[in-house]
Amino acid sequence: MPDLPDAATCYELLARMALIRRFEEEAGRQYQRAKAGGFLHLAIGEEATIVGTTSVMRDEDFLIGTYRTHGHAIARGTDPNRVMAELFGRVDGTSGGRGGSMHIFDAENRFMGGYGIVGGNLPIAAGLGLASQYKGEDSVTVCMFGDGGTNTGNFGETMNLAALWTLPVLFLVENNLYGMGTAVERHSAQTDLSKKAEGYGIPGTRVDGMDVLAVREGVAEGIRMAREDARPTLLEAFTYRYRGHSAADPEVYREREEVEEWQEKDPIENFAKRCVGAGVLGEREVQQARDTAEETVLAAAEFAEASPEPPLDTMYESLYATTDPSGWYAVDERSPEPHRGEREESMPDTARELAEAGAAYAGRPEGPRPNPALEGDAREGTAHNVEDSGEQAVNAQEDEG
Amino acid sequence: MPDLPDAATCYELLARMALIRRFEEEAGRQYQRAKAGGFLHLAIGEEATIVGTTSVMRDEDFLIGTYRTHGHAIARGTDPNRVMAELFGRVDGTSGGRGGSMHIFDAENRFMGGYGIVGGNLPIAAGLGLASQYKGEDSVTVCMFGDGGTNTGNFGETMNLAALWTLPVLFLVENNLYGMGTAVERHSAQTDLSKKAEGYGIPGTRVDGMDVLAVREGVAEGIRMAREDARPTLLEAFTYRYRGHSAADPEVYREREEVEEWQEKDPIENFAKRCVGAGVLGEREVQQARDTAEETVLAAAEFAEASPEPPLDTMYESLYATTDPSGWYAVDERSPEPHRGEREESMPDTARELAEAGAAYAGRPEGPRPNPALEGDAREGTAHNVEDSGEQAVNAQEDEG
Amino acid sequence: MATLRMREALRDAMAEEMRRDEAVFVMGEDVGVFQGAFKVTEGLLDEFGERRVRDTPISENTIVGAGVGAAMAGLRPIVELMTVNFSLLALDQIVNHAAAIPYMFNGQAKVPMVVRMPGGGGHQLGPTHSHSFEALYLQVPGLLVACPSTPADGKALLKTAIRDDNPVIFIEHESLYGVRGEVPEGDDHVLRFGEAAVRREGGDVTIVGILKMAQVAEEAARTLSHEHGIEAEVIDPRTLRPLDLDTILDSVRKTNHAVIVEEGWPHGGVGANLSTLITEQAFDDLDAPVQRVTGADVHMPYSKRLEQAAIPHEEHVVSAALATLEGSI
Amino acid sequence: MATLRMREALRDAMAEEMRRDEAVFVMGEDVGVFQGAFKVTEGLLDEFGERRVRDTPISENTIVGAGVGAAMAGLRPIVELMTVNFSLLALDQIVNHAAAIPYMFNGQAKVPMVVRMPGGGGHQLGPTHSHSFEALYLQVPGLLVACPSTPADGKALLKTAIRDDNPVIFIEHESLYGVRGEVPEGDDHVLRFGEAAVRREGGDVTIVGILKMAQVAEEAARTLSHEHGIEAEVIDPRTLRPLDLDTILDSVRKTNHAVIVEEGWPHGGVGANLSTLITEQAFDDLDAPVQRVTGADVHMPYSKRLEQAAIPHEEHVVSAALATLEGSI
Ligand SMILES: Cc1ncc(C[n+]2csc(CCOP(=O)(O)OP(=O)(O)O)c2C)c(N)n1
Ligand SMILES: Cc1ncc(C[n+]2csc(CCOP(=O)(O)OP(=O)(O)O)c2C)c(N)n1
Ligand SMILES: [Mg+2]
Ligand SMILES: [Mg+2]
Repeated sequence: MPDLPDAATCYELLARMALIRRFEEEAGRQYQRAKAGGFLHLAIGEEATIVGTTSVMRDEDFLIGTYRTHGHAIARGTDPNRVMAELFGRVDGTSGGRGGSMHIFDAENRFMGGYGIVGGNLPIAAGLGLASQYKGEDSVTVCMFGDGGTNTGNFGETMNLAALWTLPVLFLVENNLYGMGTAVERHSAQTDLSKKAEGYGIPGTRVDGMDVLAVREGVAEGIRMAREDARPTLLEAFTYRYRGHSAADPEVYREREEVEEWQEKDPIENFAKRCVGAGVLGEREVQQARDTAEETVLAAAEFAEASPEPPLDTMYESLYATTDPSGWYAVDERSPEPHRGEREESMPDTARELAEAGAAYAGRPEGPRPNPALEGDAREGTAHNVEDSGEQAVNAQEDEG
Repeated sequence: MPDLPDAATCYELLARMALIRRFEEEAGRQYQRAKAGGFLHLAIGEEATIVGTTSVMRDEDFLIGTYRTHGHAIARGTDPNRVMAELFGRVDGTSGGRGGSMHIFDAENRFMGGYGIVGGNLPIAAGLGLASQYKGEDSVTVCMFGDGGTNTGNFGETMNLAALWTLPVLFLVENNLYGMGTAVERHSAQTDLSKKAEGYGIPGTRVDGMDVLAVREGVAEGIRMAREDARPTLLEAFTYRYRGHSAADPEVYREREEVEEWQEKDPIENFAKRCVGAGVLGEREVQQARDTAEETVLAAAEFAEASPEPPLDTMYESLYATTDPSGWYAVDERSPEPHRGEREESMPDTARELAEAGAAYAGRPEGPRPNPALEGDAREGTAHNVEDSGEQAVNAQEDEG
Repeated sequence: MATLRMREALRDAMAEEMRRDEAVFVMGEDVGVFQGAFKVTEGLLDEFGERRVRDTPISENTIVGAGVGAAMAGLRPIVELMTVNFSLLALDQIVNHAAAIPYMFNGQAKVPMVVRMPGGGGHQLGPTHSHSFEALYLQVPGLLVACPSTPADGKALLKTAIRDDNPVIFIEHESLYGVRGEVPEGDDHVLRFGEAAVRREGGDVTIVGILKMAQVAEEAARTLSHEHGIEAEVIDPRTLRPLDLDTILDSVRKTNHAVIVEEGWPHGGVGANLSTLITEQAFDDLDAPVQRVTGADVHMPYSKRLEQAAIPHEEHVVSAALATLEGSI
Repeated sequence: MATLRMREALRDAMAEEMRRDEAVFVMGEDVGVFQGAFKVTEGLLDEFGERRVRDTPISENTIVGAGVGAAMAGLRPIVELMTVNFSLLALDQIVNHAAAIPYMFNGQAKVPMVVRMPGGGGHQLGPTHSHSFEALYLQVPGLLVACPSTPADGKALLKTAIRDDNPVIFIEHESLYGVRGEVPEGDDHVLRFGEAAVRREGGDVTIVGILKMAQVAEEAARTLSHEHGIEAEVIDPRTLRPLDLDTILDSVRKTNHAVIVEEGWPHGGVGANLSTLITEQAFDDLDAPVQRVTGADVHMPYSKRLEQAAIPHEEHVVSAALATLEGSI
């Protein structure tokens, strides 16, 4: 077990983890209130892996992840207000409400997304690494992805390219034992995922992803190898998501006991205990970390609530970066507009009603949000999933149908 | 070095290799005569890998390969007449002239193609293996692909799936040291390709692909593991293509000396010498193998020449398998026919002229085929490649342009 | 007749065909233990076991490719891609393999495979998770393309697809899974591909809609009738390959006006294809150009207002119909 | 003016831009040592070295994705996919990443990448190697799509593409690489996207053709003039996104007849899209439905006769023009 660092560092690690935990809980609650829509993938339980990683990255390093990255952005320094506003789909969101939970992005803090396609971030990470190498900069890219992501074609292709070109990238598998409802041993023949890229010339190691210090150590070494030796490596962090895959997962694929077992390893509880036990932090400071998290997150929810919805006439903004000074049209605006909903005054009532109600209610704007069941993040009576936030819409229509 | 088998087997191995060699030479010649078109990828030099493999397969086993598989089909039992007719694009071709050199197929002999997309055959091999397993049949699939193919996303995905589902498939890398003009060490970080799937749980071994007996041994063991132990494995056979990647490759990426070095290892010469040296075959039998090959191949060229071109009104045949007895139209034939070339009488003159001349001459029907240079399979003055059989067309148009 | 949800109708289709034919099996991500991302495969694992209901790794190209190989060797795979969005990763196997193989091997091999996948927008899933790719798939020769809008059609078309010897792209709409409808009972109720459904008769304007937009078209027709005294004929082609152009043309010859509604992108969409076919075949019968209503030409925004503004609604269809009729009635 | 082949013009465009901007580099399969599968990158490795001319493994999705990442970090990659046929393997990175990223991250990231790839038929490359995918790419918002038919356009458009901050799909035609043409000299000759070229003026019928079919359209126009006394106006849109619809519409308003020629598949093709746009905008100016000439609705057969029969030729265009004019002249 790695030694505890100095008090300030311990506090910082604890505070970040607490903030992410609290942020995710609040995100789940706001999802239940239908303030956040779409899919909501929470990283509760995985905070040590996230914070351990970012805590040893430099400002100029790049971080890139998956669709479960509210915490990653926050750990990287993104304002929680803006992450929450993104979940609310508001103009002050990290992507102005365009991307949503799965597509968080923060160029300023070099959090390079947030990608909805499993494995889609791997080649992009190689490209970020290539850019650093090409420009002779010593920035490193950390690419985080799930156990399920190791089965994608991109995994093999990218491992080979990174090894061949000695790209300064650390690949980090957040092995939370499941890809959606499929346990690792049911989706990967090789269950020691750290070995999975060895055939491509990428050595791997494993760390306890529930121990923020172990993660720090492992990631620091991986970053060092990338930065100093130009050697890409693979790091597997064992972790666990306490919640379902996304907000409406009935979790038929795992036992209550397994979840409870892992809850004993709670990365925040245990780290706090250790810090206090070692006298590095006092109970008061632990409480302060929690209180600050609480305040920050409540403020974020308020901020998000107050942020306006994106105006309809911004529909086509940023679709193209028009650089030609004399300005031709990228979207041909002289073609008949077969879609007619981009002006406020012309937004049809149906659309307006559905939008007001939240997309999850498409079809039944007046209905109440079903009561939260299962740890407050799955919805009663759905017994449906996850990849199916449309479930509510669907249930609503059933009533009509 | 494995022991020599009985005389009949030795003769059979030798005769098959000689036949394939002679067939490929003739294919190259016919390509120069513009009888064969498109791309022509010859396997000259790789005969031991091909014949060693098929010689230990059962009739009910499946073989699947790449775009360099004239020899594979012949080794599997396909009539050389029909392979040559395919190269000529004639009705008696293995695919009725539809597929060409890259898409040879012979259902009867369980040669399952012939695929133009690098790596495209790997998942299909998994599916063939799955079918055997599903039906409880003990047939095995042998999937052959190039060193370059190990870099495709399909490679990783398929290795994992095969290992996970314990599919009865032997994956065989024909490592001829180059993917087109890119040497193995310039395209794969891991140059011991037999190890490349270890991370996925697929063990690998290497054999000398220039030694038909070594290949036999390696493949026999791989097939045994697939058949008896339901264990997919990876076998890497070192081999070499004496000709260019395809027929017009100037081979700027390798030295003459390297080619000559490998020519010393000629799989046919050396095997013949060994058989004669050991007294298993006589010089006369060796000559007989060559003579039979010569006859067979010349007959194949004649057969192909005599076979008719596919009639234009077969254009849409086999596009759909219509099983509905009352017969609806799969292609909507009531839509206006924006293309009007499917009836003999309506084939336009331009098309007719271009077709008569051979596609390689598109644009200059009257021009002569450039003289063969470089071992008779690259074309003078192209200094162009391979993926560019269009070069001639292009050169022709330059004259006009 | 039973009243079923779309997802149940689809599941029943699969279950019935699996009972009927041992060669039929299902594979895809989370189709088994998880019971399907959208619960369409619910219960299948229990009834048919792991051999015939196969959870796969996240490997889209290889899952489809394995389906191709299995189909070539005599099985009848139903491959579920979790959503149509991920099918881009499998497009090489779909186009260059599944669709091409029967033709390029001159009929020596068949690929009796169904690739099922849901798509469409409306649930704030954002840019990477809301695609409508019907227009992409209808382009490809060798494929059949089905896109049912009712549980009855869903069940019957899926049964046909499973029995068919061609590779079938079977596109479902995420918003339709919970929709209830009457479904004819009996194992042998199938529906021929290439037969459009006339959902509503009318003499003033022809409205063609697919998937969710078939419903939107019907709603628009009701509004047109109640509020504008206009009688629209509503047609759901149900399959885009083969396409029942005759039924559409017959209607247009009667109404002289047409509107096409789709959720996909405007450029090169289903609407553009249909509009062209109609215009080519019935130019002299058209009193006005065919009108299209499509999704906005953007990657679907997450914001619920932007998203709803990017998806066609009843009102869009009503105004398109009024626009095309302007001056004619 | 210099006389250059298309492949030389394209190479010069890359070389000039690489000299001008250190951020520009080329990567792809066999672009370096092998000098490019079609020799378009010939000489670049010698001049710019391995850092800027990068041979890659056969990993289409990852090559494009690495381009996306590099572009996001400030470089300007030119990714060569050996042929358009293999781009199906990279479609996820093209559509869900390159095209979507600027929009879904609200302009925080740009993807100034060019994906160059040749396509088309005519050289007996058979079913998997002869695709025309223009219609697939023009559908996708966020992409620009160029398809030059002359060396001058090739060079100027490629330079524009490299300087542009959007992801550009740059489709070349294998049969055009050797075609010679006059190319303006000077580093700064670029060509704005979205400006069609009127190749020939005429008042009787408008013929629109892209890539190789722009040439075929010109040949047809000559025949129409010589043999039928019909003067066709020939337009090459040069870019499909943005599309210069105005130039086409102006012409159609004058000629009242239009023919679109493309090599791709008929269903949902470039022609279907253009035909719809023209009909929607100029319905009252059309004396007859827009005619399309397209490739046959099959996977390209290898046989030279079948292949030639599956590709549009001058004669097809002439008869389509005559058909649309029937009774009008
Ligand atoms: C290419 C692709 N296929 C399928 C999906 C649907 N999907 C979303 S998350 C997920 C599971 C991923 O598991 P893992 O990589 O372990 O990450 P985790 O969710 O556990 O963090 C799947 C299958 C997707 N988004 N992209
Ligand atoms: C997916 C894909 N990318 C690129 C190509 C073009 N190509 C054809 S053969 C080839 C090299 C393949 O090398 P290897 O796998 O080693 O096989 P070999 O030709 O040496 O037998 C390439 C890049 C292709 N056909 N398919
Ligand atoms: Mg996981
Ligand atoms: Mg090779």
